[in-house]
Order: sequence, then C-alpha cells, then structure tokens
Amino acid sequence: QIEPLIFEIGHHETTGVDLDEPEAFTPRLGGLERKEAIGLPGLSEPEAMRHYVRLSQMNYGIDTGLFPLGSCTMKHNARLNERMARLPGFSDVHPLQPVSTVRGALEVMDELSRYLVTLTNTTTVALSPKAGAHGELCGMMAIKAAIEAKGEGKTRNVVLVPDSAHGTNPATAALIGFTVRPVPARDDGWVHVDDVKKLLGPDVAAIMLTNPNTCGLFENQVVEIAKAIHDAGAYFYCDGANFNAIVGKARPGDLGIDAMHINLHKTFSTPHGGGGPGSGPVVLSARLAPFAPVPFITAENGVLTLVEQAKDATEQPFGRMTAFHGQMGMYVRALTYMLSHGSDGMKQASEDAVLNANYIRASLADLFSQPFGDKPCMHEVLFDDAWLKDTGVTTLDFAKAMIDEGYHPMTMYFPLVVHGAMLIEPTESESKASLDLFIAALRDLAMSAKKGETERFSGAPYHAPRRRLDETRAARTPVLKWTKPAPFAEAAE
Amino acid sequence: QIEPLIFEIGHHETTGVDLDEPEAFTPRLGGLERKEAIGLPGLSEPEAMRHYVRLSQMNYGIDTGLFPLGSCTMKHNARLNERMARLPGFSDVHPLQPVSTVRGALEVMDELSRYLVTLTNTTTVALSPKAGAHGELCGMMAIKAAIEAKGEGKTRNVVLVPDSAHGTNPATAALIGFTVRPVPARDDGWVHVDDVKKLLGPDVAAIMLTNPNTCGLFENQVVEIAKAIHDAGAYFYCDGANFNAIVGKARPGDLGIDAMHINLHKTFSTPHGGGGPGSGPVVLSARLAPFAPVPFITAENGVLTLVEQAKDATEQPFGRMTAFHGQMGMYVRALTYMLSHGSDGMKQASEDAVLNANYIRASLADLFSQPFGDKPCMHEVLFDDAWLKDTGVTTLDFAKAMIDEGYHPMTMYFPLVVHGAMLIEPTESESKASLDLFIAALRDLAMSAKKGETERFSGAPYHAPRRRLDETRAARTPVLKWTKPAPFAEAAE
Amino acid sequence: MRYLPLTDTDRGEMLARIGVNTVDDLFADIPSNVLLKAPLDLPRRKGELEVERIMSRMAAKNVPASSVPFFVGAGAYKHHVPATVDHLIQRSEFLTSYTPYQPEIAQGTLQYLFEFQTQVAALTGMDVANASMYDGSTGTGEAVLMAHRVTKRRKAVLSGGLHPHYVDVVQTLSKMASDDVVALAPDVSATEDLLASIDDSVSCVVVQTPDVFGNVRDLKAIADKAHQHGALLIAVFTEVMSLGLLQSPGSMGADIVVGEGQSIGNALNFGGPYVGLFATQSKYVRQMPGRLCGETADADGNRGFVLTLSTREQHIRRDKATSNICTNSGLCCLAFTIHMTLLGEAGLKRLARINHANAVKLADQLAGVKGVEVLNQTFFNEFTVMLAKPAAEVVERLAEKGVLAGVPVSRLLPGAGLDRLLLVASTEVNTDDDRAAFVAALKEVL
Amino acid sequence: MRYLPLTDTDRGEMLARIGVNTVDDLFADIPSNVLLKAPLDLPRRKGELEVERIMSRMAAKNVPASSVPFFVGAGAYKHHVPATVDHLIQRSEFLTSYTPYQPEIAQGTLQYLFEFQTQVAALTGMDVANASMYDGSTGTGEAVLMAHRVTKRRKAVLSGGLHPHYVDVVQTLSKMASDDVVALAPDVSATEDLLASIDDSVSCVVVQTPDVFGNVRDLKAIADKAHQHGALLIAVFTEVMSLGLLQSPGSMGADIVVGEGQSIGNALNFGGPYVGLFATQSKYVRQMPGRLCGETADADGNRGFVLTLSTREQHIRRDKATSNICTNSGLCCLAFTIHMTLLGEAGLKRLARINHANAVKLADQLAGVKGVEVLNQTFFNEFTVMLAKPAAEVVERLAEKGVLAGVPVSRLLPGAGLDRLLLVASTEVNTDDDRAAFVAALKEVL
Repeated sequence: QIEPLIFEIGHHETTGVDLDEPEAFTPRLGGLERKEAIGLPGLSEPEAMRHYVRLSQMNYGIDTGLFPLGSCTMKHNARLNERMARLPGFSDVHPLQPVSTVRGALEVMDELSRYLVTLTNTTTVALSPKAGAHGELCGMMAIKAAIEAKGEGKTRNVVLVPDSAHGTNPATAALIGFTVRPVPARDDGWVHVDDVKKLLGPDVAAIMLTNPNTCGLFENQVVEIAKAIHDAGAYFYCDGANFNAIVGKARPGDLGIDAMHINLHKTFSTPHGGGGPGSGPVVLSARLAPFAPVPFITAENGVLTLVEQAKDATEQPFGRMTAFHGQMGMYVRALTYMLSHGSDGMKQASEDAVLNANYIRASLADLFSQPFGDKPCMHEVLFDDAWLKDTGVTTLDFAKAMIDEGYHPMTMYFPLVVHGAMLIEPTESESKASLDLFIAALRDLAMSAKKGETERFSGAPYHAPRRRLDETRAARTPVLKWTKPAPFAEAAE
Repeated sequence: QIEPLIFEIGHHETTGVDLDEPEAFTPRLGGLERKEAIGLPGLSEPEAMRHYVRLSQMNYGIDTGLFPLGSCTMKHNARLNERMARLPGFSDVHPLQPVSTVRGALEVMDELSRYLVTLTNTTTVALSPKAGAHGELCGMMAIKAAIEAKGEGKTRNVVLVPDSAHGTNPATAALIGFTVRPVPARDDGWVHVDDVKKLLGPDVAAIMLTNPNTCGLFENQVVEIAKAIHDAGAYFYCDGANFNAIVGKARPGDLGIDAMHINLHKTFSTPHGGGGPGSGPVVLSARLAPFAPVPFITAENGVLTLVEQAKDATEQPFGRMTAFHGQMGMYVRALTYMLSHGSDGMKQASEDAVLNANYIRASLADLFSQPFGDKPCMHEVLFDDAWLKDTGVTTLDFAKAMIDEGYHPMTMYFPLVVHGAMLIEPTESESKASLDLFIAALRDLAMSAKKGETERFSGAPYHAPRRRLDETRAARTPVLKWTKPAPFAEAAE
Repeated sequence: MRYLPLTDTDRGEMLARIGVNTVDDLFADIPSNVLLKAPLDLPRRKGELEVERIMSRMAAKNVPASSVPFFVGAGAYKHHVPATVDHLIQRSEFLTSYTPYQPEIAQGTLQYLFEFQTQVAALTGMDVANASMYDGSTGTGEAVLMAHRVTKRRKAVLSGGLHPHYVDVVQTLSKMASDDVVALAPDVSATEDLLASIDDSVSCVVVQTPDVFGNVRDLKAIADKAHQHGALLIAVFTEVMSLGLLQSPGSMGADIVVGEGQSIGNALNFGGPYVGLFATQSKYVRQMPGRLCGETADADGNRGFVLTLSTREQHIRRDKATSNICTNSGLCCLAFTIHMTLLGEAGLKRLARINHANAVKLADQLAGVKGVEVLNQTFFNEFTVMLAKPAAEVVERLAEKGVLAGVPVSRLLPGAGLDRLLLVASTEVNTDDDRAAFVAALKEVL
Repeated sequence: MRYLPLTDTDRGEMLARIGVNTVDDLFADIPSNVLLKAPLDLPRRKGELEVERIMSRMAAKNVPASSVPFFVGAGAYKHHVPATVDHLIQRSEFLTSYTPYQPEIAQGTLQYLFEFQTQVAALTGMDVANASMYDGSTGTGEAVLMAHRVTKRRKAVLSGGLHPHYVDVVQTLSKMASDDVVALAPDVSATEDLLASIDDSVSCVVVQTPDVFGNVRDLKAIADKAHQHGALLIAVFTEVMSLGLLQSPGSMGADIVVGEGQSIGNALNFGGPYVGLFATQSKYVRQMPGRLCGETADADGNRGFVLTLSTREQHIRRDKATSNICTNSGLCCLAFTIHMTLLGEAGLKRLARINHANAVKLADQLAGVKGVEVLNQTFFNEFTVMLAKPAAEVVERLAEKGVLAGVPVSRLLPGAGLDRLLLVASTEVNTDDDRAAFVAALKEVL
C-alpha cells in the first residue's frame, strides 16, 4: 500500500479549482511580482479525492478502534460537535468584524467560561491559549506578572517541577526565564508535601503539579501541598491534562490551585485531528484573575462585549497570547459536549473513565507489573517493564506487537520516572465488550512474551501499512521535503 | 477482519439517542399498543460510529480506486453536489407543504428539465421515476397510453428487444403486458435495420433499443431504425443508460427517439451509494409529451407551479409513478453537476470517457480478444473470453484476480450475447497515469493467465476482506436475517 | 475543468496510441449530420463559488421545516436525525460504492443490508424483508403485483384509508397491466366495510394503518376474512415510527407488509429519495421483488454476505422476472439502519411515545379552538380536523403567518367534497411554542 | 447517555472484578471534604435536538461573512474553500487520529505533513518548513526566540508595518523572557527607516509584507543590512494568498519566514483555529521550533515517514527544548495542503490574480467616493483608506446597513491618532454587487 506523493502525480498546470482569469488590469505590486515558478503540483478533484482518501486509509483513529494512549484521552468525538462548529454563524465570522455583529459568538465564549469556572471553582478563565502547552505558558505568565506586581520579580525565579511531569512543564517555565527545580520521584508514585516543603524558599515562584498525575494517581497530599506553597508566597500551577478523570468529582479550586489549563481536546473531546488544533483555556484563582491576558469578555449593562485592550485599573493584563480570540471552533465543540453531557453526564463520564482504567488494571494485574503497587488508579493505568525482564521483549516491541492485534499501542516510556513505562488510558468511550477483547489480546501477547515467542515482537508490526520504520536514519540524514529526483531533472533538461 | 453484527453487540436497553420520557398522558391508540418486544438492539454512539466505520472499511468505492464496472458509469462524485443537496432549502422541505413555500424547489426541477430537454432535443421530461428501471416503466407506460389513445391498445402488444439489452428492458415490457419479441444479435455488435424491419408489423408497439448499446458501440443505423419504427406506427424507446457517452456530442431527439430514461446517477454523477437511490427522469418526444405522468411543473403567468392532477384536455397523463415528486435530492446533485460542467465541460466529459475507453482498448488489444473486431468503442470496451481458451482461467477467475491487484473487477458475463464478456468502463474521471497503472496490471494478469499460473486466479481473491464467497450455498438455503443462536438462547433462560 | 484529469498532452498521447487523429474519429459511428459540432446552447462551466451561489439562491426561496412551526405529514414526516447518521453515509466507501456485485470487496454494504433486513423483519413482525424498495408507494404497487403472482388472481381491493397517492400508483400500474382494482371511497372515520369486498376473486386487500386520516386500524378481522377466501392481506404504513408503539402488522395477520421508511434516518428532501420497506412470510420469499442479501461463508470458512435469490430478478429472468427493479435505496437504507441502531428498541419506543404524546397535546389544544373539530377517535402522530373554512385557504393564510399547518385533504382528494378537512401531524420536533403559535394563528384565521 | 456505552450491569460486573463496592472507592485518594457528592449546579444532559437549538440560537446572533458584502481582513481573510476540503478533513481516520507517534499506523498523517512541508518551503522560497504552528502570530513569537538562539543575541526590531497584534504577542513573550524589543512606530505608508535600527546588537528584524496597512515591501535591502550585522531577517505574512503573486521572502533574503496560512483551506472561525506556517534555511533546522516530519524506510525497505529531530523538543529536552510546543495545527494543515493541492500552481496564481484584481477595482471605486482617500501606492488584496469621519463609527453605521466594511485602524492601534484610517480587504468572494453596495452605503454615511 504505497501512495505516491502529490509531487509525483501532480502537474503544475493541472488544477482542481475552476476560476476565470480576471479581466486585464494594471497590478499595483510595486514591481515585486513573482517571476519564478513556485514548484507546486496540482491535482484534479477526482485525483485529489482519491489521494487523500487513500492516505486516510493508512491511519488509525478512535473511530476505527480502541486508542489507549495514556495521557492523551482519545475519547469519542461526537459529530454533533462538528456540525455545530460548522454553523455559518460560528465558522464564517471574522474576529475583527464589529462586535455588534458577533454577540452570539461572545455568548458562546461567555457560556463556556461559566462552565469552566463552575467545574473548577475558580474566578476567571483566559480562553485564548491555542493548546495545552500554550495554556501552561499563559498560566505561568500570569504567575510571573503577579509576582512582579508584588515587587518580587527579581527574587522569585524558581519553579518546582516533579520528575514525572510532562516535558512541557519545565520547557514552559524555562521559556520565560524561570529556573526549574525538580521534585524527586517517590516509590509510591505520589508527590509528598514533606519533599515540597524542603524545596520551598523565598526564591520559589510556583510549583507545576499535574493532578491527577502522570502515573495515573490522584495526588493525595495536594491540599497540603497547596497550603505549603501558598504559605511560602508562591503559586500553584496545576497541569490540567488529566482533569478529565475528576470533572464533576472534585473542583481544582477546592484543592487550592491558582492556575490550570484545560485541554478542551482531551477533557471535552474536541478532535485531536492527527496532532491538533488543540485549545488550552486557563482557569485562574482570584489572586491571578487581574492578570489574565487580553482579549476577554465582560458584560456592560447586560450586553456582552470584548475587551481587546485593558481599560481600567482593576485589570492588569499581562499582555496578549495570540492575534485573535483563541480557538473559537474548539469552544463551540467543547460547549456542545458540555451541554450534551450536562453535569450528570460529565460526572458519569469521569466515573466511567476511572472504572474502565481500573477494570483493565484488575484484569492484567496478574501478568503485568505495576511500579507503585496494586492500588486503584484514576483514568489511566501505569505498568512498567519489570514483568518483561529476561523475555527479550521490550516495551517498544510489545507496543508494536499490539498493532498486529488491531490496536493502537498505549503510551510508552512515559512518565520517565518509570522504567519501560506502559500507560493505558481507555477513556469512558469504550464498552465493556470492547475492553474485554482488548484485555484478552493483551493477555495473549503477554503470555506469548513470557513463553519466549520473541519473533512476534521483535519484527512487529507485520500487519500494518508499514513495517517498523527506521527513525534513526530519519534523524541522522533528515529528508524534510520532497526534491525532484536528479535523473528525471536531467532528463527533463 | 470480522465485524460482529449489531445483534451480537447491541442491547435492547442501550440507546445512542437521548430522549426524555414524555409526561404521563392517555394514549389514543384504540387498544392496539404493542405488547411484545420488537427485538431491536441499540448501540451507544461511540459503538455505532466504530461499527459502521469498520464496515465501510470492507468496501471498495470510486474514491478508493478505479472502478471500471461497464454499464455502471462509476465516475467521480463531487462533494459540492452533496453539500448543495443538504442545503436546508432543499433537504428540509416537505413535498406537500404549500407551493408558495417551495418556489425554489420547483425552480430546480424546472431548470433541470430545461437542461435535460436541451441536451436531448426532446419536448418534455417526466422527472418522477425513482431509478432507471422505473424510468423505463414510465416511458413504456407513456407509449402504451399513446397507443390506447389511438385505439390500438388491443392490437399493438409486441415490443422488440435486442438480445444484448439490459434485463430491465424485457422485464419492464412484460410487466405491463407487452409480449417481448427478440431482435437477434449480429456478429458485428450492431442492430441492423433490416433485421428490425423483418420483425415489424401492426402488432408492434415499440422497440426498446439501448444506444450506445451494451456492447459499447453506437448503433450506426439508429436513424434508419427510428424511421422504420415510426413508419410502422410504433414508438422508439431508447434505454439511456449509456447516454453519458454522447452528452453534448449527439442529441437522442435528433436520432428519432420517442422516450428515453436518463440515469442521473450515471450520466450526471449522483452517487451510486452501494445500490441506490437512483433517479430516472424520462424525456419524451412531442408525440408522447401529452401522456407524461403527474406531477409536473408548469408556469402560470411566469410563476412556476406544480400540477398534481391533470386539469385541461391537452394533458392526458397516464397516471402517477410514485407518491410525491421524485428524487429531489438527486435533482439538486445532477443540476449542480450540470452547472459546474457547463455545456463545454459535459461535452469534454463525453469525449474523455470515450477516449479513456479506447485507450484501454488499444493498450490491451494484443492480449485480449474483442468479439466484434478491432474497432473504436464508445465509453466502454467489451472483451470476450476467447483469449482465455485453454488457460483454465474463466472470466470470473480473472475478475477475482483483479481484486488482488487493488482493482474493482469490470462487469462480467454481460452483455449475454458475448461469451464470457468483460465490459470495462473507465469513465472520464480517470487520469492517464491511473489508466496506465490499470493497463499494466491487466497485462500482467493476462500474461500470467496465458502462462498457466492458474492458482493466482482460481483461488482469488487472496487479499480482500473476504476470500471467494459461496453464492450457491446462500441461494440454496437462504439465511436472510439474523436469528439468535439456539445455544445462547437456552443458556439465557 | 476541475473534474476532468486529462491534460491536452495526455489526450494527444492517447490518441496516438489508439491510432486516430482526433477524438471525433472515435465518434465516427454517429451520423455526421447528427454529430454536434459546437457545445449546446447552455451556460459554460462555472466555479464552485458561482454554483453555490446559484443553488443557494434557489434554496433560499423555500421554507425549511426547521425554520417554522411545522405540522405537515401525510406520508412524509419531519424528524430529528442524529448528526452521526449523515456523517457515516457520506463515508467514501459507502457513498461511492456500487451494488455489491463483488461481495469480497463489498462486505460493508452487504452486512448493513443484512442487518437492515433483520431490523425491518423485526419491526413489521414478519419472517423476511428485502433490502428496500424505492419508497412506500412503489413498494405498495409491487406488493399488489406480488399478491397476484402468489394467488394467481388479478384483483386488488384498496381500503379507503390508503394514502390517495398510493392508490394512484397502484391504479396506474394495474391499469397498464390490465389488472383489476377496487378502490373504496375515502374513509375519514375508518368505518368502511372492507370485509364485504372480499370474495374468492380477490387477490389481496390493501389496508393502511395508521390510515391516511390518522386512524389506527385493527387488521385481524380483515386478515381472517382474506385468508378464508385465499386472498392476502397487504398492510401498509406511511409512518414507520408508529411501529414503535403499535402492534406489528405481522402479529395481526398480514401476509405482506410494505411502507415508507423515511422517518428513520432520512430527510424530507421534498419527496425523495426515500426508502420503501417490504417484508413478507418465508413461504412467499421467492415471489418477493427487490434485492435480498443472504448469509454465507467464504473459502476460508469465514462468515460473509452476498446478494442472493437473484434468479427472481430481471438480469437473469428478463421478461419472466418478479419485477423490473434493479436497484434499492442503498444509502437511504444505510441511514435507516444506522438511525435505528442508535435508537435501539428502548429509543425507538420512547421516540414513538413522544410523537404520540405531542400529537395528543396538539389535538387537545386544537380541539379548544372555535371552528376546529378533531375527527379522530384514535391516532398516532397525525390526525384529521374539520375546519370552519376550506382547509387549503386556511393553510395558505397560516403559511403567510409563518406556520406550516398540515395538508388539506383537498390537495390529495380534489373534488371529493372533503375541502374543510386538514391532516395535521406532530412529531418530536414540535415544542410548546410551536403549538401555541399554531393555535394563535389558527384563531386569527378562522 | 448516548456517549457512554457502559450499562449499569456492566458497571456492577466491573466493580466486582476490581474488588471494590462502589465507584467512589476508586476515588478514595480525593480528600473526602473535597469529593463532590452531587452533580454541580449546571444543567442536566440534553438530547441532540435541544443542543442544536441552543447552539443555533447563538449562531443566529452573528452575521456570517457570506451573508453580506464583506471586506474585513487585517490578518484573517474570507476565501472560498472547495467542498472537497471539508469533506476530507472529516474522514474518521484523519479527524480522530492522534499525533503520529506510531508511524506504522499513521502514514496518512505523516505523508500529508511531508507534502505540506514541501509546499510551504516552495511557497516561501525556503529550504525547510515545519509541520505548522498554532497560527501566524504565535509563530512570529517563536521565530524571534529562534533568532535569539541562532544569534545568541536578545534584541528584536519590529517593523511598524507588523500587525499590531503580532507586535503584542512578541512583546508579551519578550517581556516575560526579559528579552529586548524595539517596536517601530506604526508605519502607514511604508516609509520607516528600518535600516537605521539595525546594528550588531540586533538579533533579528521582523518585517511583514504585505504589511498590515497593505503595502507590498521589498525586503532585499533589509536582508543585506541585517546579514552585514549578523542579524536575521524574519519575514512575516498574514495573507498567504499573496505568495501566489509576490516574490517569495526567501528569494529576497529572509532567514526565517513565518505567517498565517488560514486563507488556504480554513474558515474564518472567529479567529481560530488557524495554521501558522514556518520555514527557514537548512542550517537553522535544529533551532527550528515545532514538529518535523521526515522521510525514511521501513524494515521492508518501503518509503515511509516519521516525526523526526524530536531531540529538539520538550518531551525529550524538557527545560532545554527549543520550544514548549507539543502540537501542531494538524487538521488545519491538512485543510491547507488539500486546498493547495487542488489549486496547484496554476490555480493559486490565478486565484491570487483575482484577489488583486478585485482589490484594485475596489480601490478605484472607493477613491471615487467623496471623503475617501486611498493611501496605498502598492497592495495585494487589502489597503488603507483615510475617511472623512472616524472609521470605527463609519464601520458601525455600515454594519447597520448590512455591509461589513473592514477594520478601523483604531481597533488595532487605539490612541495612535489613526482613527480615520480603515483597512479594507477584497478577495475572490466579492462581486460587483458587493462593491456597489459598499460604495452606495459609504456615500450615505460619509
């Protein structure tokens, strides 16, 4: 199943878009017209349709099978949400058309904000961040702005980050000039308040803590940690990547967080789309609320309006994250999800997600090894590779062998604090029947590995659009775009 | 790749549609409430999505590859057409809402009629037939009505049908009481006016002639045949299944036809959809126009209106073909196709379709055998199985082996007048590059067959969602619905 | 042109391989005086944007059901279809596939047809169902022809409650085939004496329930009488949703059940495409028209599905075929079966209850309007009212006020003296506001 | 609930296997005083029909671009996107897939990213492009950070023609990272002396062309001066369509090219999601932020694609990463690359010419209105006019008349004394009627 590249099948003169040439006119380009060819191939519409349909057939998606990628929350993407996002009143409005012509769009943003603030028990929300990592940046900028407002900008420049954190956490902190101080991992998978206290001091600006954490556990000392952080004059940034486990079960504001980004594409099921676009609104506590970036929405005499520049002294926005108002398309999808589920459905979804993960855990516990002991997890279950010792099979091999069984692999080698980590997140979208088949497949593979059937693993995948790909070669001699093969180029001249 | 049936994975209590129970009320069903269970399984939305996506993955479509099914015209289905058909002004209007609220719908029908009448040079068109065969029925009914109006109802009851005709032709004629008199096949693939004349007499009501015919040839004596038919007081019904070869190149009205159905799903590319819905408007000559069925559209003082019952004496509609106004959804798609292509594009499409077929013919002529000699064809090229003699490979085997090469087989064993027929219709939607790959694959298969590599054929397909299916078993002991397997039923009690 | 991949260079190379000079050499069989030299007098090709504008302009002249309080029925019904349905039927592999003649690469289509047949058989209470007909009306015509084949008689009795358009379709077909039809007079209150029409010359009795006036009919006595005389009972429905709440025609003794499936999964589409449902008893399966999908196994022993019993069909039997039909309503079946699967038994029953509840509410509210009399004792989601003024006029005036109120009986039965009758339907899409608007507008008009 | 497949029976069986009594036993780590006992005070779940009504009601309060004469630009543009694009990006296998971390089952995503990178590199005239950024503005911020890494300097010079929101984004990021920014004054007529700002302390010069006021800028002299001083030229565009007609930034000497790709394939979406394009020279590739897809081979030797050079990225390098970014605009890239493939070189150039031609027509017509002065000597599809009255007021009054006329400069640059300036964009969607309506309305208002 090899599909040629568009550059191999397209022609410069071919087009799949019919346009009439404009009548003759005098251009006003100041003599900067392009003279050279661009080098873009065109395809007629039938050719393009087939090319992309065939490409899609080489992909795996939630709609085609269980997608247990831990930390990524591959839940069902309802098509109602897609339909709503395509209503011309949402998809066909410009960010800078008069505010009087987009009241409904502001209403969507305001309603989404109300839901997010209610679900988290916080004070306000900055909607504009374009993805989770962008949300982290937003939250940390708000913290930095607050620290500077207190005149501590020069002294508070350390951020505590547990070793188990997503890489985006330290990267974000470093990006805006913080120094990262790691919080070491413990063998129970939890961050301990005592460890945190030891690292606290007048130089600490914030902690970045993921909760539920990347080991699939709810941080059971989170309230104490928050108190210690606040007592030290620092802020609590919560990585909300795993908020989906506790929506309707606990409110981060009640746990003491000051800022938390919410991945609308995870928790509220806007589609991942092969890597984006995401959306990462950030909820903020009362302490950080004044520093929220522009733009934001306020009500003036009951009419929603958009604030694109700060106007009065109670607002001290730290700046602007992006050109316009963030990911409207995702707001619509997320709000549609929330209206559909309701408070009861969202709570049930969290419970089912946790139930599904624990069902997998309980069903594999006799064969797989759990790094932090046999105890309940949240929405994802973490195994390590201790059980594969001496089998000659690695976590990578095991993952690739899952492909041959018709499954997308789980997240592997993350979190880094666990050796050969396998992080499985089934989400609430899977039926029990689906989980039972998945469990049976994993048990069969595990038995096979233990029996020493290494070929099944080392050569996997055998039944996929491609066999295992050479990633080393790709990185060593990067080929990042198509270039016309030399012989053909010569022949053409 | 086995996907369970919904009955095997669904539950009676599960639903993928959230509805609130109505408040208590007194039903008015006259005591005829259903008491027993229906036996319908339900799936949640994520389960349903995955079930049908997976089913679709077992299908082959134009969008996934070349689909050379002769006589079926598997051309590109533009998504613009789908989008237009879903405009609420078309998809969300009721056939019986006040005519004053559907003027735009009538305009679509009127505009489509104008295009069809212009392309065929006929007088009027009956839009309502629901498919090609339904159109044949409509046309033959109009002919019968015209004959009866002339007082010849009792005497003219024979319809001439060439042996090469689609089975729908004789079936249609027989359905409304005509006797079928076959026109024998000739070894040049054409119907000869001399043969027709021999069969003509005062008992002949009509001829049903396909043009271009099912052998892929334009009936070169069609004008003479039409004259002979008319001279004998009979009517010329043209099966328009192959009209797509000559749109913009010749007008059936100029050839002398009295009625012809047009498969909108073939000629004007409304999607075949796995077997329908089709749409089969029938154009009528001036002689038949008064007998067109209801409903039809007329303009009263420049305003379009719908005639659902005949009102004045110039109209003698033979009756009604279907409850409402036909396949509006298909009208919109076909009209969108016509507006997009324009008169120039439609002509070009015919030329390209014919060019593509002849390119395949010329590229395979040395290996494959042509039943009627090596001469140009129209939009489809017909081979027989003479060239497979003594290879041990049948037309069926050859077709199934094409599946392993990634292609949908051509039409096989039709037309019946040719032994082991292989009828290939590439359509204008294929690029030259696509045809070259197809030709190379067929040449490779042909060489393989001639070399006696019979296993490649007799066991084919090897690489498809299923190996060859047992059609005999299916017909001998028909299993036409799922029934709960007995052992499980007992276990459940 | 965006849809045509060949370039002029391609065309030149291809003509060369074929060995002709111009493309018109390939059209040499067309008599030269007939061959068109220039494009016809129709507009030239247009870009997407322009086509969209033209089509949208026409669409904008129509009033969509969703945009107003909407109570129009009489054989086609406004229901809410989940977004998933339309998404799935647009999958390339469904939309752009053909009739599954090559089952090895068409199991997607075949399996959903098999599931569809099973669902339809269950709903109707029959042994077997086919893979769909064009729509309910043409299916009814086919059912009558089938009854003639089974009974070897040629006289059909049509109830006065059968949708008048269905009556027309049957009569047109019968007239052409020189068969007899006895069409009883329009029967507003379901009081006709059908039993009296049944004798040994009758091939079939065709009865609709709920009938076109909305009355729910008990078929048992009719079935018994028909069977006593060797005739078949053909039960017809135009609102498949009713089967979620009413006894199945099969359980009441029907021999053939046929009807319109549009309500499940399919849009109004100004009348088409729709999907005809058709079911019968096992013993008649070989006389049944239309496609059938059956279970079998492949060479590896895996379960698979194929089109079967095609020896009944026109492409094999030609003029001896059971029908001239050679398609079904594939995509509409698919929409039906997906929507039905999403509903499931629990969802269908609940949805049917909501429909009935809304209709009951509406009937009670309309009954309170001066000049309106609700005629029905029984109904599902549609009923007949007698107005103080001609219904066609009232409907027109209500349309001007933005309420689409229903179908005047005079539109279906002109000249039948039923001009003051109006058919009113109510489904799950109607809200309290819709009903209030209807009542208010009606009060103004009457 | 329609989205939740577990039944209560399932839940019971699963809890039993896990060995706990209630689901809350699994939430035992949440402090009990924090664990919510009842659902939050938000509405209960709703069916599709009801949700559609609520969302549609909000949507109906907005004025869609297609419904009126529309001339709004300033960084986002109304273009026509072929129906094929939106159909394809909704394919389940694209829409519901993840970042292609498992390349063996993600070749669809990876191949289109590789094709996308090649297209972007060609368009911008650069060696390499990444697999997209969030949008043009954040991409510009990343470009500045990248320049700082490459030059090991920390001062950026921003042209006064750079979109003010882009300036804000760069300044916010720079302020937080304690980097220096020299933002030149708004430069309506492209007369600023950028060269004067360039010295050996400068990391990069950021210049937009066509600039926010529409002026087409020649970058060659700036590139030369920057390179003389060891600084990089970052070329920015907010209207990618312009690259069909204008010399590529690469050919004018840019070191990094970054911009907004929304115009190709993507809807307006009230500002997002969009797709940031980012390209640079080969020598800087390891300092480039964002995902990269590269070609390689599989174990059978077949060509395949993988994400590569990820050692630059946060999940490996953590606080040493080139950026904290860990997604791209996957589906928006896909829309971009499909639309670009449909256009092809010929189509893109023609479409760009149409845009320019329409803008020229509009400029000439507006220039004829009393109280309107067109300020631009050069422009592509957007230009600046000086009005006799404050632009914000005029725009509001035109909106009341059903014309969306453009962006008042005061909205982007409040307090800059440019209140009478209006940015006006015109694309292929504008018709003669649109222009006539604009001119007529403007005459009434001025």
